Amino acid sequence: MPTWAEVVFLVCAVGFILALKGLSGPRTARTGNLVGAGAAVVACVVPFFYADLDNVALILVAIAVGTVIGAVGAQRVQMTQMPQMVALFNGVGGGAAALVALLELEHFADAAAVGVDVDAAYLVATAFTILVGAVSFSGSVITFAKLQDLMTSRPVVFPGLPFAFGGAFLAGLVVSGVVVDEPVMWAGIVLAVLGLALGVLLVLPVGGADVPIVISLLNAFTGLTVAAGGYVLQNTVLLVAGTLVGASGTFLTLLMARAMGRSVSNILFGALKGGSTLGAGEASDRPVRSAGPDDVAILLGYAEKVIVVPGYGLAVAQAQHTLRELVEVLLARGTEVDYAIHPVAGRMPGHMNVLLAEAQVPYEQLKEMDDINGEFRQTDVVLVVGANDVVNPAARTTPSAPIYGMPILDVDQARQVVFLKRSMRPGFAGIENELLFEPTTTLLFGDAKDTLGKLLAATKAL
Amino acid sequence: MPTWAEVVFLVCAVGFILALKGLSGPRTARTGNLVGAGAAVVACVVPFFYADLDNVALILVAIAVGTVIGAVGAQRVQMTQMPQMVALFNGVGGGAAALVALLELEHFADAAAVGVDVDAAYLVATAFTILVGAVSFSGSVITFAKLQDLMTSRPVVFPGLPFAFGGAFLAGLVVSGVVVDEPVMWAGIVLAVLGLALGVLLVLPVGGADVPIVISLLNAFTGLTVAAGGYVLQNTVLLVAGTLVGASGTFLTLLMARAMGRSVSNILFGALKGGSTLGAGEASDRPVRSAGPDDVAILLGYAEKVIVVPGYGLAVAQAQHTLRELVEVLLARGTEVDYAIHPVAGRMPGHMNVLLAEAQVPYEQLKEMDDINGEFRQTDVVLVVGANDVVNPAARTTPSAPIYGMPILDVDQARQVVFLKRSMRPGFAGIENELLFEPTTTLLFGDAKDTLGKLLAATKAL
Amino acid sequence: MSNDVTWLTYFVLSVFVGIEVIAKVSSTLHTPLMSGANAIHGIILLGAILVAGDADGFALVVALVAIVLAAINMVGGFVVTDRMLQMFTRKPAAKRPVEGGGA
Amino acid sequence: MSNDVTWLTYFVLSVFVGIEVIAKVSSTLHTPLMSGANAIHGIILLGAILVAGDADGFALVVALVAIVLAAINMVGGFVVTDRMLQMFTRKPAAKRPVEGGGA
Ligand SMILES: NC(=O)c1ccc[n+]([C@@H]2O[C@H](COP(=O)([O-])OP(=O)(O)OC[C@H]3O[C@@H](n4cnc5c(N)ncnc54)[C@H](OP(=O)(O)O)[C@@H]3O)[C@@H](O)[C@H]2O)c1
Ligand SMILES: NC(=O)c1ccc[n+]([C@@H]2O[C@H](COP(=O)([O-])OP(=O)(O)OC[C@H]3O[C@@H](n4cnc5c(N)ncnc54)[C@H](OP(=O)(O)O)[C@@H]3O)[C@@H](O)[C@H]2O)c1
Repeated sequence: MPTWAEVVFLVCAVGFILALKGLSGPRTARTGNLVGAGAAVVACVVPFFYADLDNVALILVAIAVGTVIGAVGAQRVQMTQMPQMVALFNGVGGGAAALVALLELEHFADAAAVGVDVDAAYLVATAFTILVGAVSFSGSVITFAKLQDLMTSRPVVFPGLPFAFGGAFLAGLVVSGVVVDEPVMWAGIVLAVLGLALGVLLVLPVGGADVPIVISLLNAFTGLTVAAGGYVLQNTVLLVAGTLVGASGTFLTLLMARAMGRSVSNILFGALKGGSTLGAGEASDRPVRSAGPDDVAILLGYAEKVIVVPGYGLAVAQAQHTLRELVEVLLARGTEVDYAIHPVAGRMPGHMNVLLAEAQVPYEQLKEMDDINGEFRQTDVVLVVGANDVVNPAARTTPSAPIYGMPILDVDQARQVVFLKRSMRPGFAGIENELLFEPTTTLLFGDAKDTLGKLLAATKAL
Repeated sequence: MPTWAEVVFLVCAVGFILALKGLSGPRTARTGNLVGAGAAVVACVVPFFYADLDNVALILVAIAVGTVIGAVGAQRVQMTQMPQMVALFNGVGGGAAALVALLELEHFADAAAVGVDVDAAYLVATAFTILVGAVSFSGSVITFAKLQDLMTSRPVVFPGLPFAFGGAFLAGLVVSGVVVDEPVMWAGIVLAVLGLALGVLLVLPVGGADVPIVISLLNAFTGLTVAAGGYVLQNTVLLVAGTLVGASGTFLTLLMARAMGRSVSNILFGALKGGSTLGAGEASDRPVRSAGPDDVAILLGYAEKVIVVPGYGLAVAQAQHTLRELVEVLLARGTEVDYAIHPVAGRMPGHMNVLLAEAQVPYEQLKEMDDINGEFRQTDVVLVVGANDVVNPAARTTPSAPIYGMPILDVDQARQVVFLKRSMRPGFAGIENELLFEPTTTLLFGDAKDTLGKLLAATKAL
Repeated sequence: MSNDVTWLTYFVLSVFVGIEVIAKVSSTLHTPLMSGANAIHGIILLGAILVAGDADGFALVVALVAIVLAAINMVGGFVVTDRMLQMFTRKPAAKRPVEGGGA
Repeated sequence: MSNDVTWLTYFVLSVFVGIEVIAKVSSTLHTPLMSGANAIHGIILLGAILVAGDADGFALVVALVAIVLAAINMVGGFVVTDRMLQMFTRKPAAKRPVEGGGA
């Protein structure tokens, strides 16, 4: 490789570092992403100038096909389907890494056949890439299927699952040993198949709501396979970029799990141990106070300060536009209204920000948990739209609750709380919310889109 | 170099990374320092096992001598003399790097004499290390002299200084060019001499109070010379450790300057441009309200909540122990007393924490600026002991003031303010403090140790 | 120095950079950050190009499939991240011709 | 890959690590951090040992001087930093037999 190409690759690696740095700050995030894209493009153009590539035309066609599919897919996808899209992109990346490693294994096999001694470290890296790349591919596909409702999003557990998983894992190690001992193609292919099986078995027992964490984990896996691939190809930019993603992805997975008050091992293996990772959905029959849209509209009409707490149910009902309209009517009447955004409201981090931004809610109306928690005390009415766990005081009071210790929105300190939900069923964590039974709480039953529409009409008519 | 040694060196480099990481958090700082020390010891032991070293006995003696001098010096120094000690240690490090580079240059000269072609990049790095190492050495020595009062701590400027500096700088570049063109010893020695001159010229115009910033900058310089030396010696741990120090030191210098509301170029070259870097020391003759120790004691006696603001004058007067005693008497009387610590009170960052911790003030009584600023409004008496700039409201109100924009302690919001100082002279920034002329302000003139002693006696007698 | 230690050094340093650089991210940005990191590992496209340039027969077909997949990862990843981030940074465009005022 | 680019890569990655790792330091720790970093560059002692092991005559004298200086830097630096930090972390020992109570 000529020195200029090495230097350009180093510059691209720096570009990826700056991209990650940018992506972790709200003001620099978009620029960061563009810097990353620029670095990626430059890095991919470089080999055409120094490497003596065959099949250039075919390569360019393949790139074009992939670019079109990727760009169109990314443009078409709805905001609410982002997680599964990211999962899919991650999966194909892992698949590509596994395929590249298989082709490298073929080279090594050819070299070994003519008596060349292949460095064991390369073979270890190759086996790792094949196995883990395949895990990432099939795991991401299952993830996609769960989120896209192509299969049940509940944890899928069958009796022999732990043994199947353990067996496949051991087999993977053994076959990797075979590859390292002597590079042979059949072993590589067996390894890929084992990886596919492992990926499926890993993701099946994870509940739909925990899937974002698993996507992040598989993302880190793919990063590591790319790094290992970079080592095999002796290419710095692949190694550095892959390692960056592997390290930051692993760390990010931990951060995400912590924000939800869960541990990663609990998410992955909780269902196997019997502790379900998805809410049980038991409905209570204790008495509550429910009201109709007109009553709630009057409540809102008299309030001076209202805070809206959006949650998963808002996304399910696709009611964000109706909600925005309701808030605009209230604002026009002179009421002070803010949205309180809990970091893990919904089913992916930042879900509510994305959803409400898409519905054209002005950014200044979105308040983060820590900034708004002090204000509930002076709030007349809190409108909880399809949220539950993120306002459940059990997180503070009940040490046995699965969400115990998770920071929550202090909705219970407001003068009045109105819940918009369909039934008495609990949320993701599967535990009852005492707040529903408080005397200051009113329930407005029904699908959020529906009830918000009625509420909007009633408020306009006030 | 055997692979095991390379791996050990890599582990040591990681140790230095962890050391810096640890040092930047209050809870992990001490462990971080120990990890760094451990890594350094291991790295220095390694060559005895793999390199075929001559002169082992002499080397060990030299290490022992340096260790004893360093350890005894570090143990003996008083807390208030820390900055000059750090400067001295930094200087000898820079000197060592320059000497090592000179010896490498000799090798290169020998090689070139027998016709070996020496890589120009090595020669660039060697010249850099000689020049900058010498700058760091002599600059640190002048710094030491200023802080230790071996010379005036005021900026020293003479008419031709900018030209002398510029000339020496250009000469340094030219001679570096000579070295790179052909490695010859005389050029290396000239380079070292030029570096020494540059270091002196660089630090002379800096006022005593800005010296900590310059120490930090020279520290970063030394780090970079060590990195360059590591490149020449092809030793990873030197390169990584030196680069870490160079990068973090540069960044830290900027952070320090920002905390003082100054720019680095203003600190280095401010005196040359005429804008003094040290307070002019003009005393005002507008009327103020002054009082005796007994009056102030009564004020304190009636107060329910007192905040003490220590500053540079406390360190000068060495009155920290007397202050602690006074506070203890007040606490015993049931008064609520806290210390408000401004980040750049005194003459080095963290100066007040160190000074008061040494005087055995419990850590919980030290409140950081952001935590206590809200409390001044409810405070009966603020006792400002030898501080001035850090409570000067001009930082908020006067855009032309040199401290404009620096965050300050909101002392002006308290019911009563008592200043302990010797005269009406301003502080480091050289600007008048309007707060001194406020009706709520009382001045207690005199050396802080003296007046605090009287105040203590009067308070006990209440 | 030995080649493998060189690569190990790159790896170790990159691990630190990767972790430290994102250590301060706010939870709001978790999803876009994940998505952006996802796009970055699409750089495996470079690896796929390199092997495709040196393959023939069935291996070439496999390599071309790898290129397509990697390009989807890379291009789709960056585009989808940009779309997400557009939602976060619409502050200036937030002034819409509706009656709602700022809170 | 070429040797010089390898070293450049180490350098660049280390710059990022150096900056990011201390980016969150509070101003109270500025001085100890500076002092600790100062001690770390005392690792030039290793370089001085390496050249001294290969020198004779006047060069050896110079190398030994470099060793002494570097050892002062390294040992003194770590000791003085530790002394500073002792002052910061005396929380448990803060209970002294004096009448003063907590604030
Ligand atoms: N954000 C993330 O990254 C993330 C990722 C994974 C898991 N989680 C977890 O998800 C939970 C998020 O809390 P959350 O408060 O947003 O949600 P939640 O606790 O799951 O509650 C959602 C509520 O919405 C209601 N709902 C569902 N569909 C509705 C519809 N069409 N109309 C009206 N209401 C509807 C449900 O009650 P009904 O069925 O009675 O209507 C339910 O009470 C947390 O436990 C969090 O840890 C978050
Ligand atoms: N901490 C750092 O890292 C650092 C580094 C460099 C510069 N600085 C700068 O230093 C300043 C620090 O502010 P500061 O408020 O602590 O100090 P200051 O503004 O310099 O004021 C010190 C005051 O102490 C008085 N004083 C001096 N000796 C005294 C004695 N023996 N007894 C009683 N009073 C005495 C002086 O007045 P009299 O002469 O009338 O007594 C003076 O008003 C800031 O401008 C900061 O930017 C800080």
